[in-house]
Amino acid sequence: MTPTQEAVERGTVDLSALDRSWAPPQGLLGWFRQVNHQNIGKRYIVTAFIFFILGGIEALLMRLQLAQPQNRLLNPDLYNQIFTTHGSTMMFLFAVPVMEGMGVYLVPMMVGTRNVAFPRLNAFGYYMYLFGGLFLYAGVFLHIGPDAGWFAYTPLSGPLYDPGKRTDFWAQMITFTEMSALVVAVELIVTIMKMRAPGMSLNRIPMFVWAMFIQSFMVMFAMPAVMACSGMLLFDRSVGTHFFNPAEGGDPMLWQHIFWFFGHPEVYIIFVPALGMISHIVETFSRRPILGYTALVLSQIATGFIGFGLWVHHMFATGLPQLGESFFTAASMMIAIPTGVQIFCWIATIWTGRPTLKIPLLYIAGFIAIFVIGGLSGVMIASVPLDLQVHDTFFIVAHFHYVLIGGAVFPLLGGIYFWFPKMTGRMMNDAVGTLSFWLTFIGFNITFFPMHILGLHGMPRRVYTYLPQTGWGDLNLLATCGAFILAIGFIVFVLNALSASQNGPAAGSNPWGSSNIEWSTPSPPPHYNFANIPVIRGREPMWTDPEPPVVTGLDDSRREVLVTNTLDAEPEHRYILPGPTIWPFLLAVTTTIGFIGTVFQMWWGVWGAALSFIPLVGWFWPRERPRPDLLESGCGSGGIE
Amino acid sequence: MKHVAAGLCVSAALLLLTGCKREQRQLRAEPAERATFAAAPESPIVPGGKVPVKVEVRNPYEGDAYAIAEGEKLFSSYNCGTCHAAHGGGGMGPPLTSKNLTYGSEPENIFDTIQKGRPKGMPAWGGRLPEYQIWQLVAYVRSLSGQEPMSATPGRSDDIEYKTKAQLK
Amino acid sequence: MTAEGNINVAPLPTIGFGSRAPLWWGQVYMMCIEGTIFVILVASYFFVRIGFTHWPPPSVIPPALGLPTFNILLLLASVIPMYLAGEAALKGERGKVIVNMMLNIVMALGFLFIRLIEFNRFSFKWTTDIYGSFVWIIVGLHTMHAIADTVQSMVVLLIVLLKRVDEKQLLGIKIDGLYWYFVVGTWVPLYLLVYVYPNLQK
Amino acid sequence: MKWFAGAQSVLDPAGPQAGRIHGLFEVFLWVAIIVWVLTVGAMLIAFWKKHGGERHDDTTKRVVTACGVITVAVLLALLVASAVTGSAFATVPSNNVMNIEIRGHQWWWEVHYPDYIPHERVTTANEIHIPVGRPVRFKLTSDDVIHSFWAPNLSGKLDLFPNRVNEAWFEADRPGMWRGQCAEFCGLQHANMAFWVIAEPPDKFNEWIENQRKPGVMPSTPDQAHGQEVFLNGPCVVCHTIRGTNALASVGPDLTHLASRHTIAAGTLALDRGNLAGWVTDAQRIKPGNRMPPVNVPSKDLEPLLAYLESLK
Repeated sequence: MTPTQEAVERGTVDLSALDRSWAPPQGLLGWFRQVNHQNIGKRYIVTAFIFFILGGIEALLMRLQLAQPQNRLLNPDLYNQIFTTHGSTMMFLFAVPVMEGMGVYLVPMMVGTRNVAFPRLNAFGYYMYLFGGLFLYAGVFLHIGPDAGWFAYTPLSGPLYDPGKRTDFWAQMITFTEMSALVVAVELIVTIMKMRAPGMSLNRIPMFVWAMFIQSFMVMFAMPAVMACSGMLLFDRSVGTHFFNPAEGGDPMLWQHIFWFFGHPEVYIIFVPALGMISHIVETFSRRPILGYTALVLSQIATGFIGFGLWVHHMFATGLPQLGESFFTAASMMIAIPTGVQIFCWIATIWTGRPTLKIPLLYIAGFIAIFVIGGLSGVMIASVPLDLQVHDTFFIVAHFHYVLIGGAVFPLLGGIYFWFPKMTGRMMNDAVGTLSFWLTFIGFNITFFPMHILGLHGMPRRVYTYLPQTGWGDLNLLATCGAFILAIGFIVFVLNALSASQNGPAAGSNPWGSSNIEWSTPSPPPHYNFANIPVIRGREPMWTDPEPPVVTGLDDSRREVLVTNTLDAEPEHRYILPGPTIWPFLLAVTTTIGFIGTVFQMWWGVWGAALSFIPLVGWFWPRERPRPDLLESGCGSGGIE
Repeated sequence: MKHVAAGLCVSAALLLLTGCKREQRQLRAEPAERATFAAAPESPIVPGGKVPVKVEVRNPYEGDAYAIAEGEKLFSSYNCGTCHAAHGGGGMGPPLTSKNLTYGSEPENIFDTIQKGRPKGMPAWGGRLPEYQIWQLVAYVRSLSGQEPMSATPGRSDDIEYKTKAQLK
Repeated sequence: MTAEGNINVAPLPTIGFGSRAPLWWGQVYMMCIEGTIFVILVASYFFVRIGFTHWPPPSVIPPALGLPTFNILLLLASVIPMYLAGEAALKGERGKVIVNMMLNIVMALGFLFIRLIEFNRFSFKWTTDIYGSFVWIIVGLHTMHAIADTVQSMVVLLIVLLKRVDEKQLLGIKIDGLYWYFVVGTWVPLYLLVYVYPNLQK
Repeated sequence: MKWFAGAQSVLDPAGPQAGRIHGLFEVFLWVAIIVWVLTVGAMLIAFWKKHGGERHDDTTKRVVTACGVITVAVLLALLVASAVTGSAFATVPSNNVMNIEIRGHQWWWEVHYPDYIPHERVTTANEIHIPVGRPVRFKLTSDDVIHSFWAPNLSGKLDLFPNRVNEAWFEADRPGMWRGQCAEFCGLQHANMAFWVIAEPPDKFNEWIENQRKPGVMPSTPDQAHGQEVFLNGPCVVCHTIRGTNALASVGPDLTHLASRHTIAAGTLALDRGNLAGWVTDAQRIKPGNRMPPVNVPSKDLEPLLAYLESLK
């Protein structure tokens, strides 16, 4: 059905047709066939928060164990499994996936298109993430939880010192989650490059989109490292290769280098998207365009680059040559510069704007207060002599919780509060929101600030107990109390979100009076995001250009989107996206069978691959009506090239 | 999310079958296993052949990955390697990598061999080692000849003694 | 809603080729990822190699050059039919597509067969020492890629044979070719590393 | 074991390295406090100042740029300070150095004093005696996994790797007892892998080392003699050495001068008869997973055994 010429001119569309072609399938089977970025994105976020709760429970158990000296609540074996699982969960199953979830949900809407570039890959990525997480936790509940720390240094994680399948489960979980991270990275990059609404040239891209763009590139070059080394570890443990075996010329340092080459960028992979959210929240509630857009973008890019240049500062205590160390000290301090610039820009924006202290902005205030402490303790441990004293102590534990919770979780909660109306069409409760913020903020500082002092008083990290004579008892008890306040704060937030999603007051399309186009579509957005793809004519379209011209002539009867060019987002061609399909799910299942099998017997890799062949063919088998004209005349493509 | 729950149950069940026994880590041996063991009868010496008499003695650590690893550490700590060579390759003493050892390869036979000693140089460790450590050694020795489950046996050792980088250079 | 400034995209084609196609970019980035894995393996190889005075360790004999050299030539040659197939696809010449794809697949299978012989001829296993571990993982990983893309080519060919092809498959042929170029391209430096370098060291 | 809060602290330096690092820390700390106050202060003002009026974005941008420049300058200064401190004790002083070799085990520290002729080579465990005012060079290596050697009051930490020797050195500038602990997660009993550094005036140190060089004392009472019997015929000899007897194994700590130490079980328990008894009979209750098996000593033999062990001054 092609709309009439005059309809096309006026941009009126057949909404029912649009709805028919974009509606996700319903029912249980339908759930497994959905490929809309809204559904997948929400799934990522919800699943990530479930893992966040599990990781939180583990954290509370650890705090209880340490609440008093020589506590016998957990035995050392259990404690080691719990802190390893806590770290791995928070890094691999919460922080990265939740940021990807926000990206998958928001990016297509923010760049003004109807889905991500590769919807089926997107679904596949989610299932891989889900199965990886379930796999790890199946192990944990069966007493096969990893117990070598979340960076699993060899030889402690090697075949002799960590017998059984614990570390294999951990390493394979990494393969799962990194696979999902990588496919999300690729599809987001392509979406941002090729599917922006007409007129959204590079200098008009929203800050969060920039952040996800940079983050995705970091994922692309960091994650392969961890996949490589976890794979090598698996081979060492199961088929007897010697990558990390000093006896045969391997080297434990090799593990540390490769792992931290991933591990340090990982921190910024988590942190950069948060920076993007902050910019939107600050802009909206200061009610003025963000100050220093270019500076912010450039500092984020700089962060992305420098992030790869300082992994060695995790290894100062291994006895590396002096010169190398001082180089990495310099690099590690350098990374403070772009971050500082961004904080200055935000404060300046608030300063020169007309700020209203709504709750998202409250979270950003909390972010600045906490994150600056984390950043400054980061500058301390960038210095080799200081690091040699506090490395692997509770000072470090305090530092990275200030950076990660302060730097990523606070903005994330603010961001969720901010985009919640868009996702659900309802507002969260402000009074409860304020309560949860203060509980979280106070609880957080009571929990983690004392840890600085504990570290300076010599308490190493990853100890399951300590002697009463050390005098560490009181501060540990304090931290434990704080941990519970913090937990209550998070619970209140979750309850607030749950109740609001059921019976919160309805939100208009743009409750905060924000500036970006995702606020031009109704809340919650229709499956197709926009009835008409808007044409972008400024950086704050909702403020400068509320009634923009639109793109017309996209075929409503199928999942058609517009592909534009990278620099200036000028229309290039229409592009038909695949609809609902079961194959990504089936492929994830067969891959999972292969992966889990290889933990016990390497040949399962082959069986898994063979099994995966079927869903792969199903995936790539053409579904659109064949075009007889093409291969005879060749006009279909001749016209394009 | 009931499908998710279902998925969890399935994988859990699956892993229970493979997981539990292999993954036990008994940090504190039962009092019974601390005393040295003296019940297994002297087995007739049948060179090469298997032992006809089977006594019902089970190795509590059969297929226990942690015990096998502990056994490997004890093997090098107690210098078993000086006669049997590192990883039981065989030297002054017989190799332990064969499926039929001179004095029998059943757990109880190996236990006897370690505990009571054998002619031509195998010392009796009975008075020296607690029972559970001998059983750990038994588990390790059997793993050398692939008589312990693959999934419980490490792919290789992390032993750094027997071949150093210097020798590789 | 105002009409002026509206952009009517109805006249635009429903497919783009080369750098216009999202799929093309997707493939490029996937190749970046796999490339990074290879780079990290090679970097680790040299990181470990620094610890040795003699490389490969005296205990191992480096693999002979003859067969692998023939094999890499075969691999390089297989690029030609792949390229022709792509061109034919753009021109819409179904026959040529089929012939060239078949030719490419045959060469790929030949390559894989010889690769199998190479594996059997290695004088060391991955368990021998660190050198063996690295050679096996590098060659193994590359073989995996080669197999994957050969299978992909077969599927594409199957589709061309069985179905009246539409634009997506034309693109598919190009993408498949792109990936094959990657498989070939990565092998050149890896070949130098695995086969030539150790022989130079001797 | 007395209350030792502060005996394992970065903030109470007892040697030149720790002293300089502590000084550096205070510099960083003050910078951090100032920066934090300024930033958060600016933010608060930004929230609660009177808003409105026309904006001067260009002036604001200049201010932001200025802040950026200041940041760079401050970081540069800190970088220099850190580099200077680092290089100050990068090289081991050449003259009058004492050598100590430390070998990390799961989960205890083996200590050698190689400067003495081989057959009197001093070997002890979990307790490092050093003379005040004399630099000590440590050769660190590990027997199994990675450990990290850290005595905060004296100096920063350095890792112990299998198959590799790392060199560290420090010096105590006043007599005293300081505690150190393994700082790299090394498995089940990582938490209970501590050691004591005991700095003494040179003469007292020499006294100590002279005593350590002697073989273990012979039993002086029939009770102790019986204890020695039990020791030498029991499982103990499989792992432990007492020089002067035929117990020569090196799996566990050298017990030649056990009674001269302050703690057992790697700084976990004070050395007294009760703890010793508990450790000998059921070490797994105290440090689950450690390598000391529980030993069933008949009650009639236990007391003599303990008496003998306690006599090993």
